[in-house]
Amino acid sequence: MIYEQIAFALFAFITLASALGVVLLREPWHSALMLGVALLSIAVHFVMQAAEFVAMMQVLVYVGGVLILITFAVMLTEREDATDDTETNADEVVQT
Amino acid sequence: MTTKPRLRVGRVLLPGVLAVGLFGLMALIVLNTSFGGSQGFPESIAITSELGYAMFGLEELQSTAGSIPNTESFLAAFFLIAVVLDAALDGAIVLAKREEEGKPVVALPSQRDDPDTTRSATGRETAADGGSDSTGSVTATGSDADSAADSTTAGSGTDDTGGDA
Amino acid sequence: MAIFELPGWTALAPAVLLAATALALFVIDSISPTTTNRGLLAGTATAGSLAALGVAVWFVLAGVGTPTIDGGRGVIDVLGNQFVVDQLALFFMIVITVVTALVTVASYDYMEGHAYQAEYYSLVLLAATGMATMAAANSLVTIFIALELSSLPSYALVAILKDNRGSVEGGMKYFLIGALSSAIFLYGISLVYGATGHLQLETIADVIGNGDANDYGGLLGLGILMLIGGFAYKTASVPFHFWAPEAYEGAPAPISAFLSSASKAAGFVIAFRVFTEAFPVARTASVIGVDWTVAFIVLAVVTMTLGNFAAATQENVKRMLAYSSIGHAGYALIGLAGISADGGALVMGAAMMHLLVYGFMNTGAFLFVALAEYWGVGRTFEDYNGLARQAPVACFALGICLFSLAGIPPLGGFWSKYFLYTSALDAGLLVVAAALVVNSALSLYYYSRLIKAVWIEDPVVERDSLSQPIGLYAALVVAAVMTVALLPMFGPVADTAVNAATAVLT
Amino acid sequence: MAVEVQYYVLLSMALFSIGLFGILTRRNALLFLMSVELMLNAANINLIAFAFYHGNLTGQVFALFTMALAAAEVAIGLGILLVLYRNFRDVDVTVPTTMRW
Repeated sequence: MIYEQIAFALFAFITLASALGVVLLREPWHSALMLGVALLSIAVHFVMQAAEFVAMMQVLVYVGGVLILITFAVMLTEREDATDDTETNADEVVQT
Repeated sequence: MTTKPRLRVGRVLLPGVLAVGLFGLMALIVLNTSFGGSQGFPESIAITSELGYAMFGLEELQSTAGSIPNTESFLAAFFLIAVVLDAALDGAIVLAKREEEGKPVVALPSQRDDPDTTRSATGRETAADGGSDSTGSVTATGSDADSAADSTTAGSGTDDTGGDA
Repeated sequence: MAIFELPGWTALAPAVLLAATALALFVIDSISPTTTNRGLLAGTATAGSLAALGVAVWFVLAGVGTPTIDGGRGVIDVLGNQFVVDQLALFFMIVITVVTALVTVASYDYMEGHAYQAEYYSLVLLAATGMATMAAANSLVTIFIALELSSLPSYALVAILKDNRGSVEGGMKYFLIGALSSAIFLYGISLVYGATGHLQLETIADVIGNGDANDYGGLLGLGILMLIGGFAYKTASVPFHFWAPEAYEGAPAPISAFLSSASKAAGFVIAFRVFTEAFPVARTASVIGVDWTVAFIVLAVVTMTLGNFAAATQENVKRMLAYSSIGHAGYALIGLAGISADGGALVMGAAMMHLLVYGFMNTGAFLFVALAEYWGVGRTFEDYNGLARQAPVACFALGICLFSLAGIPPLGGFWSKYFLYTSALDAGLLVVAAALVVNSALSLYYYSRLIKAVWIEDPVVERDSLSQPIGLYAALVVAAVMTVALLPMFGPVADTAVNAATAVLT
Repeated sequence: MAVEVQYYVLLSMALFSIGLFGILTRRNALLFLMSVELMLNAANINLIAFAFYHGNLTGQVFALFTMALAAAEVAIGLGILLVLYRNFRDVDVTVPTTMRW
């Protein structure tokens, strides 16, 4: 069935792109959002492998629990100004 | 949060090469492995109920005709994970609770004059780099000004080292 | 020997007792959350771990795990072979419970005035539960969960001095490296599952043995490599060793003792069990094309050398002990390096003996550091100068532990190292044996430096007379006494260890 | 026919590498935590795919346990992060250097 392959390719692309987004985006808050996208698209892979229950748990536990917890921590520990990251980064570049 | 998404570049070249190299290596291994077709699961069986039987070790309930073979019993793991969640709860409570004067508090903090009244804090602070007098040594990394601002604004909310109240 | 027959699951009684004690501490905590009754809390914790120890010793004496042809009761499977109680498991349960008991006794004084008494003890016992179940786990599922059960409370324990920056920093680094290595370990498990289709150790071995995994040699090899990473983390050996100095230095000293003795022993027992039961050397080598003992030979030499050389350069006593504990992990790794040879059981038995003796002497050394922190004398070698004048008993105990760690005859540490050395030679591991000797000689340098500071040097500053906290003293003295008292029992205990190793190797 | 198992393994390996890359490059402890989550999920994809491949449910049940463990780990991790933030006013893993790294 060609549809399955198309679906796999599509969601593999989404998974990898959002995972890259998690590690490359500068704001932790954006990373958390991308993590949510990645986790949801992984749930789709689970469904395609006949693991509907695990996919459901993925959505409930990961997206509904872990991700909310992480988002909460992002809010709690947020730095007041976002320019700091750039400054220290520039600092690092000079040093290395 | 109102800023638009930005990509981080720079300082990532070496780790990037490393990660790509690792992926290449692992992909090479997979591509050299000849997988057959997937066995899959029989159509007639409800996988969710089989999952439940496996998790609670109910072997006699696992449907016999055309069942899913070779699934292990996870009853032991189930017991064990109950204890793990206990431990996580306990640990998270210990870490996230805030205390003043050696006693846990629930309300928002008030000022504290002497941070070192607890025995746990004294005696060891001597060697732990500046002890508990808050942000002083931390901000030496080149962001003095904004950390100081940070601690005055956020300090009233979450500080319990007490030095900058 | 027993008059009545116990049901099979009671073979896990040591672990169950530890968990029950932790839950009892929860109950005490919830009845009176602000209790400062240190005696009750420390007493409950100690009683629980001593009870677990007693049961484990009783099981060994009653012949649980001894093959039935030798008059024992055979290996006991629990819950569908997810756990197995054999001599190996019981041996390490004894090591773990002994260290737990010593640590809880010492914590009676060390945690004085601390806000989280009940939580502290329950976390210690939960971690000990995890380690005891690691000793008995017989499936990659239970191994992984038990590993997490011992890790999660440890993270919290290292960071429990929440106002102390060193403690928090150590906890953070311990957690980050731990999370990374558990992810790697889990990925390794998933690859092994992919190659064999099973997670239970014997069935993995069966699949490898009857050639069903031959097509997946690459996956299996990669998986084994990642599993080694997970073990290296838990045992604080190269390449995941660098959390150890930070976590041990930052943590409260009794916790450092707990992690560096019990946690390390638990890491070794799963390494022993997984690699002997699930990946039989010869069969696995023919599937993945490499003999995995080579990896352990390299790791053993690198770990002991790195640990000892780094320890020799330290000024901070606790950090020195942390690095020396990495060095000792290297010695114990010899047990896995020599498995493929004829004398494999001897080498592994020697490594088990070393871990047992190490449990006492290393705990003793760290408890002396705990005592010094309790006194508040400082952390470097100079700060320790002349402590023997005020506290001769404690310093004598420290001397015994340190000389034993260095391997001075006739103390326990010497015999276990000698045993390791001769068995490694028998197994043909010349390089490893040579590295063992060189490193032991080097370790004598830095251990004797501490002894010299304590006994010979004059104090830099005048101190008032030092208090003698009863719990810390008792634990320290017991650790030292046991290091010596093991000598007359060394032969029989070593026989038990070798029997246990033989049982899992065949 | 369904997608073959090696594509899933390749996907999970890519995810694993991305997670590792994130750990090596990011200095924010929260990002470290998220990268570890990615790696755990990579392992989960493997487990599910191999469960389908081998036709037994062991992998699926283990994946469920993995999720519970990941949640527990995150709970402890966030506790440590909060304590870290209170002490150092930051969640940058390179800031705490009271001891040598």
